[in-house]
Amino acid sequence: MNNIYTFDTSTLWVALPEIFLLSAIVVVLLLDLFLIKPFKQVTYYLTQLSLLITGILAFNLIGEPKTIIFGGSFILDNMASVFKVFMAGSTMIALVYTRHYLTSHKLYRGEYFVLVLLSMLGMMVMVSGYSLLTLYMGLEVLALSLYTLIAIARERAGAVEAALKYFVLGAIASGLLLYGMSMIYGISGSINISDIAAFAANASLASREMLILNFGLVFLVIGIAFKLGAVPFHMWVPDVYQGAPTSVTMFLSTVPKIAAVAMLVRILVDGMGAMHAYWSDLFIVMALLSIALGSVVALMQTNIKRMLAYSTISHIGFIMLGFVTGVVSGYGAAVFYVLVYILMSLAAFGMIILLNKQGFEADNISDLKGLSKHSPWFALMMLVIMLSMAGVPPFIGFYSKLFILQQVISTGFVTIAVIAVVFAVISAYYYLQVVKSMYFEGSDKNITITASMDMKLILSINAVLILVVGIFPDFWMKLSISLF
Amino acid sequence: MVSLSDYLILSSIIFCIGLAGIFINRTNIITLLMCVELILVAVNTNFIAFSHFLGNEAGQIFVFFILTVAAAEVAIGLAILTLLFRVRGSIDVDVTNSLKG
Amino acid sequence: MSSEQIIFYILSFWFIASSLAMIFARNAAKAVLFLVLSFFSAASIWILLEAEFLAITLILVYVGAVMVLFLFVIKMLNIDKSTLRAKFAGYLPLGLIVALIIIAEMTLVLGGAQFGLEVIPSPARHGADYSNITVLAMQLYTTYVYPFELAAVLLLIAIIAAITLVHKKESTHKKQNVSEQVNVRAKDRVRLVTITSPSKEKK
Amino acid sequence: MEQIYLIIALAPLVGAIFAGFLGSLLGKMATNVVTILGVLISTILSLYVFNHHVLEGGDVFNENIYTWMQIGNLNISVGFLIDNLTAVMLVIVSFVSLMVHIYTIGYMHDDAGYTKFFSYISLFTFSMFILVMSNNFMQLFFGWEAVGLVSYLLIGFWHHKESAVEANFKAFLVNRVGDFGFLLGIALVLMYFGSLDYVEVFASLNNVAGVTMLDGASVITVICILLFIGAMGKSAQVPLHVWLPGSMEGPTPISALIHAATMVTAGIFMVSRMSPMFELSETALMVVMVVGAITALFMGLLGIVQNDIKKVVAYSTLSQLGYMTVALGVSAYSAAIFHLMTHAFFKALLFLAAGSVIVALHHQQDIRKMGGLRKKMPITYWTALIGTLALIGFPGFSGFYSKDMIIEAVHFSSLPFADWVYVAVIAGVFITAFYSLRMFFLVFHGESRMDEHTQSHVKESSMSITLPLIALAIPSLAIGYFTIDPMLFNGWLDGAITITANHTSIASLKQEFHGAASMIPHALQTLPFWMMVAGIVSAWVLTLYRTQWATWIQTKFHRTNYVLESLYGFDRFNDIVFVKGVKNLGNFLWKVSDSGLIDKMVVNGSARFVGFIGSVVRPIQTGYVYHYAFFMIVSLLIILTWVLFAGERPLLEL
Amino acid sequence: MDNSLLSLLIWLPIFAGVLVILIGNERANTARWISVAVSILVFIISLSLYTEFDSNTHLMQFEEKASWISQFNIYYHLGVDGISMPLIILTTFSTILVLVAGWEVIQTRPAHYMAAFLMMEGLIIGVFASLDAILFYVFWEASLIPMLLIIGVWGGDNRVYAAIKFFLYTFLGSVFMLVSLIYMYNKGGSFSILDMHNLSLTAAEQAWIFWAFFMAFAVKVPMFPVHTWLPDAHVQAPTGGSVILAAIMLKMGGYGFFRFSLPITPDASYQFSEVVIILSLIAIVYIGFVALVQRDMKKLIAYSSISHMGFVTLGIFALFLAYKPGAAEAALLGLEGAMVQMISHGFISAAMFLVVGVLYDRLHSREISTYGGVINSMPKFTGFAVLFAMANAGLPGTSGFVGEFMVILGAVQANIWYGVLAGSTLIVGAAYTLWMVKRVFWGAITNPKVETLSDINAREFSILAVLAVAVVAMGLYPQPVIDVMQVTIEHLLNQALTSKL
Repeated sequence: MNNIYTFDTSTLWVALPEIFLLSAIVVVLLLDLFLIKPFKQVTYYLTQLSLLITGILAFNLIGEPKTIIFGGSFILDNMASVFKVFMAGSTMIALVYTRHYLTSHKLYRGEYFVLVLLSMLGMMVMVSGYSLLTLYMGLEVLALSLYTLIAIARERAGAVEAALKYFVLGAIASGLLLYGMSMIYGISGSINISDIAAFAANASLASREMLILNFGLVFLVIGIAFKLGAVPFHMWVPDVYQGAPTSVTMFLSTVPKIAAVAMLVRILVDGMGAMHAYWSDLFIVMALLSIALGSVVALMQTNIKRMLAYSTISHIGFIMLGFVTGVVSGYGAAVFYVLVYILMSLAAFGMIILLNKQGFEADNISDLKGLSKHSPWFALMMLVIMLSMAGVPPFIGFYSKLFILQQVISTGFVTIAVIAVVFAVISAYYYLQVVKSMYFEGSDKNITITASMDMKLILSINAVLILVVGIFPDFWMKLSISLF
Repeated sequence: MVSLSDYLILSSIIFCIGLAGIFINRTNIITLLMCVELILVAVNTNFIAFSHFLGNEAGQIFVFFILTVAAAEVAIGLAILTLLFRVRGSIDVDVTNSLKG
Repeated sequence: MSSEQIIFYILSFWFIASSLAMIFARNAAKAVLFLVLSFFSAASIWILLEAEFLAITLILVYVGAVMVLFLFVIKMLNIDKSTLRAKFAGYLPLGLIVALIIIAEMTLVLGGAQFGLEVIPSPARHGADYSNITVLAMQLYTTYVYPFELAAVLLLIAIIAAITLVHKKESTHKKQNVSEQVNVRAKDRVRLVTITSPSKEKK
Repeated sequence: MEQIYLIIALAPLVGAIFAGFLGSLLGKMATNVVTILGVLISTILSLYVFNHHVLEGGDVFNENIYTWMQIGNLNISVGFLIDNLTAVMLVIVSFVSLMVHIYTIGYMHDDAGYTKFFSYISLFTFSMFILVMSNNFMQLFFGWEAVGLVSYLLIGFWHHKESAVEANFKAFLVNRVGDFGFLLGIALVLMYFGSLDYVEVFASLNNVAGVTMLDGASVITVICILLFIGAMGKSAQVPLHVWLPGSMEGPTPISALIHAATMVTAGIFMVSRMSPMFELSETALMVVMVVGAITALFMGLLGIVQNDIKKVVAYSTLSQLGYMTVALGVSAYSAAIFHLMTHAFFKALLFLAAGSVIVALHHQQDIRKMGGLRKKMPITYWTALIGTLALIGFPGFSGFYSKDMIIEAVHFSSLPFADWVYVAVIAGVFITAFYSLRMFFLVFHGESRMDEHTQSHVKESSMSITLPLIALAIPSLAIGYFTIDPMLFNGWLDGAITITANHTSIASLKQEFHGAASMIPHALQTLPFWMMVAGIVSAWVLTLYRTQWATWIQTKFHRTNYVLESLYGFDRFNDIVFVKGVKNLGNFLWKVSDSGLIDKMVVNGSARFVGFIGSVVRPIQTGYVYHYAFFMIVSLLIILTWVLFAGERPLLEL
Repeated sequence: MDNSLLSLLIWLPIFAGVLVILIGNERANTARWISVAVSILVFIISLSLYTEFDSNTHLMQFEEKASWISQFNIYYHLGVDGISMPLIILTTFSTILVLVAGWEVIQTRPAHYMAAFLMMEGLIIGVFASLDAILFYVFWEASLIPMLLIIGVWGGDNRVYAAIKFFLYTFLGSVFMLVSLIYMYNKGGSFSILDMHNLSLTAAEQAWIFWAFFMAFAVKVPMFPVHTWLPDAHVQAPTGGSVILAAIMLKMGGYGFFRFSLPITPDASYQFSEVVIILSLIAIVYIGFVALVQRDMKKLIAYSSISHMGFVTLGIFALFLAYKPGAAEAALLGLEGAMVQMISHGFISAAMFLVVGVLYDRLHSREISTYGGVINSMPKFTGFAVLFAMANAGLPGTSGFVGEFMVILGAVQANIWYGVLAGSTLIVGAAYTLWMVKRVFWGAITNPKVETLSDINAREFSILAVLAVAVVAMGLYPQPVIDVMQVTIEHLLNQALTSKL
């Protein structure tokens, strides 16, 4: 019996990015304790360096054959590696914006960076998780770090309230997810995705196994939907986006979506792929509800963060549509959409941060008034971002929608595509509100941009990418499909 | 003999009590945290029952980790709660609705 | 009805009853104590299921540590005063209905047809030589070493979080900054201001 | 020859462009030299062409200049069809135009828009040439509208006058109503004949003759009536006549050239040109005849109550156009053209004479404030007398021959209602004589009713004004006598006009005709002559002999007078029905339908609806965490129930 | 010319636009000179499309093809035929006018203004030159962006409403087109427009696709009842914006019918042709009446644009009823009339909006009642105005006549009553145009400010003169324009008449 329980250290290199990151976290954490004030910036640079190296390590693993280690808990495949690279990259960009925010809001603390790294670790675990347990653990690592990050602006009632809501609802969602996992475990007898996949593939229709699998599936889908922020499990999204410090909102709205999608892929596609017909029905409903509610309610918002929250819900709906298709290229479309969404969302929140002044959140749409006069370049960038989010060509947001729609239509869901595009038009209205504020309305307030050069540079590159990738999207589309 | 079904139904009842507790309870947030604990215990019971009937320890291992996570969660939850008390002077659920719409 | 069943039903009753008592308790401290009672019942049921290690852990970790933490916070924040639930009655029936329907549906799914003894017979009891702890430990440090490490990370996060969020730094007391005092220069202390008299300016 | 035709058409255009763009730079002298030269060249060449075609019997010229448009097998070109009809028209147009050009030098001498005016009238001449020389419908329509444009510009020439601006707008619009029919007619021609070229259309008339459309209406009839609607607009037939009196707001030379001599006769010309087609439809001919008769009679009646010198002439123009139309209706196309020609001369003469008076009296146009001008303006007096006599058809004058022929042709017609029309045209003679002489007497005879200041300044107009008067008086006097024979009976227009055998008016006339000279004694025994005499006498009585009788008649027959003075209520009708009605309709469509229903309700309404949904959904996000939890759990319940019991594959059955 | 002529036409103005933005508003004059120079250069280059055009073939010319998004077989595929080539030249032509017209009028952010128009020029040329559906769609939508900003930034008081309405309206219309394009891609495996022409579709599919296209194109044209964005957009837009909107952007809708609806869904087009015709006739008549009572000059012209564009759709869809075997002339008259009408309307509406712009620049009012007797102080200008008004009223000898004439001739052959209703524009069109002319230009001066007006300067004169020449030349000799499109349209007619079922 003992020989079953083995731990083969020779395969550890597969988890090198995670191992490195964890070590780096410890180093950063300890170092930060001993840094005196003038050198506090070192934490930031060290964090960036850690992420960079993590990214490089992950990048090096691209192309490695699919490997499963740690007793089936950990998988290395192209999707995992590519996602990790993207997460590292996105987090780095996010941190560039974050630094500016933290200094201007007196939130600059070493723990912040440690927590970001920890959540990064959690996401990497999720991306590579191949058992229900690791996925859950990764999820919790991520979630607990995020709760803390949100509450880190502890003098702000809004932030604390947001953290609390996220925490309570997140805990419930975890509970539901776990309940589902227990059912899946109970019927299949395993918590490994590969075993579950095999079991689900063999379960016959209308059998007891099918019933329980489905029963568990409902809870799993809900847990995942919560993480994604899909309607009707979206309630936390607007409150948290609005309440959290902008830098955290930016982080929270971007990178974890990759992890959530990865978890979705691991559980539903890899594990329950055989039951696609069952969960895709749920996805259709939730996706359309998300698109609709996200578009319609966002119209009413005056707070740009809250508006972007609803817009995120709407985007999530599109991402879910990609999974409705049940074909590899559809999943690819969803992944492409996620990557595009992250690029846009980073830039959008980056713009909000850019406009921050000392201790003042420029998070009302009206705060953007007259931006095009004072800073035409960044107004143009924001225009690009907003129109891209609205799905107007030639920006990247259009291609992601195109890809999803093409897949949805090719699977025969023309009606769904039509509903989706109608709401896309409705959603264009609130993006235009931002454009309106920037371009069509004057302001006596003088908007001065105090951000540092690196922030401006990265933000510009970020926004320009939205256009450039929009003009040459081919590579990214192909890459997204190749992950499956 | 007690069937697996009995255990599962028991845990489902506890699970639902936990769920119901969350939304019928607005005295204070600490009760919400306790309800979450209840939910987790229900899930744990599920895992253990399955583990027992399947003769497979993975379920128990899972429970082990859930307990760990829950403990960590409680720590953070209570920390946030304390913060809330500091900024609001109360932890009534009813007053925490500055973010809405 | 076997003795096992009788024990199970009694424990279940206690479990459910104390859980209900917890959610209906008006006093937070009392709720915690009811939860402790629930945990005891749960632990007992787990022992019925031969998960001795986890049952003990539940008592030790939860009742011994987590619940005490709860009580501590309640007392610290002085929030055990029962607050009246203004709209309690309004939500109760709806909540109960929803909960009951979910229970009913779950019962339908999880009922005897799927998990009855005919479908899954009760496994044979382990012998006296069986060590639940050993078995779990063997797996924990081999197959599940990865989540185990993650559990460590998780606890680390909990520590960082608790400190970051709750720990107050400067606000409570003043302290000297020696290096600042040593490195101080005269011009840091005294600022010379040229004051132009208004009468001069007027000309 | 093609070059000659081109030069005829383009010479005035060159003049117009020159005057229009460079006139203000070069000054008045250069402007009128260039434009007059242009028209003079055209006139001379027209005479040459006339000689070539009409007198020497040259071949009909029909060639395209350039392809305007070629679609599939359909060719629409700009080209010339020069036959005798065209040649006659060319001469009339160019001659009158030349006269008016010369006259304008004096008449517009002090006007600020002197060069512009020359540019316009030259442009008009060009357009009229294009119209008459056209060999296809498209070009005809082009000329048709182009003369309309110039007419519009010239009526509103004194643009500071509100009434002038009102009149030109009205003129254009009413003409457009006619053009609407005309264009539809052209479209039908294309549809049924497959071509817009006259010759090709006429060649395939027989193929279309029996075809019907729209539940049995003959295609030819429909086309003819539609084309005639165009003619009604341009030639101011009732009820599309309302613009012509208003057009008198323009300077007098324009009234002479455009609104008397040439443009308004375009309709007559067009119907004559289309004679092969009209001949095939009795119905259409009858409509033409009746409309003409109504115009001739009732518009003449209106002339009686007018006091504006130009308005009187204008109504007489309407009436005379009615005569021509009647002639067309009874298939006496040549008589119509003949009357067109004589009318062009004497009516231009009358207008120019009126203009001469107006200038002399410092733009006083009210005949009640004139009188006794015979002595002071002898040339004007005598020429006006010639014009008036020609107009009323005094034997020997040109108008006599043409009008008499028309009356006789009606007499011989076998169309339904021809008897009534005959009565109408006879009555018309009396009326014409009456109002013409009334005006003549009031202006030139009797006591002067002018104020002192004006009276002292009245003198004969300058050379440039009197010269054209004289030049026009000569043909007014004599051209009828010399051309009646060749024009009506001896083949000047033969090649251009087709008359089917069953329409015998002209043939019967020919039998009756024994030379121009013999018509005069013969006329003395006919009713029209005595009607005319009666008209003259009554005019004399009422204006010179017993002026109080006129007042008595006015009060006694005040209702009739009211009807006449209100111009039969056409204007008021149009004002209420068309102007106000259309405005109300437009406002309704705009305010209620367009911006109310479509824009506010549907478009903005759907936007508001979305917003409304948003505002309804939004409060679900209450901010209370237990609501969120409740929402989640209810959603769980719904999903669970749906998955278990509903959906496509229910897992459990209750 | 080498093979990348079309690319040059598209990208030169776009990059020039970027350059002009970089030059910035501070160096406005440099920006102006560069913009105008580039636009003239682009126009000259575009003329070589005409000179080197082979009008004897319906095949695409000046083709360029390169793989773009291989995932969907999307190509960067450009080419022109007799339908798109004249529209491209119209675009390059109008842009010069607009840029020159905005020379001194636009004082706020002049460089951005110029840049927006340059970029829009490139994008619109892209629309007309695209042979790949997605490329087409990208240009189609992208061209909304500069227009959105032009209206929103440089527009009138209610510009925000108008700009957003414009954007959303057209955006809503076109997303359905996108769905149907994707549908056809999924069916045929190609986004090439030419492949779509040959794609066989069932009757039901055609009907859905037809209406999807219809949504996109009808909004753009705009057809009744989806026209209400136009008056708002036109009224609020700055002069240049109105000009481009009327002269070119509306044509994109008509072009869409030519390029997509007829060849791709011939049977559905046939089936629903009467519906479209009736909507067109409503546009012609109903909108004519609405135009009549407008008090705002721009709104009047905007409505008249709708009415005139009704002829385009009428001409296109009358073909099915007008066509008789062996005699294609009637159908061709309608189709080519529609094309001619589009080009002519491009000149005339541009001219009319510029005329209003000239007045607006001076008195800052678009209300008809503000004016009266303008001829007294601005005789030269009035000359142009009256000419363009006459062209707008469809006077023969101007380009306005040609298209209407052809379409009416075609429509009568489809159904006499169509012709009657369409022909009523002769009256109504003249009524609203000349009534406005009467109230604005003729008469005595009532508003003392009108007296102080100065006549058009050399810059304004030259713009209007160029347009006047174009309007008259095309009216007198339309054959060159028709020559270019003849073969293409005949081919299109065949496509439209060949059932796919």
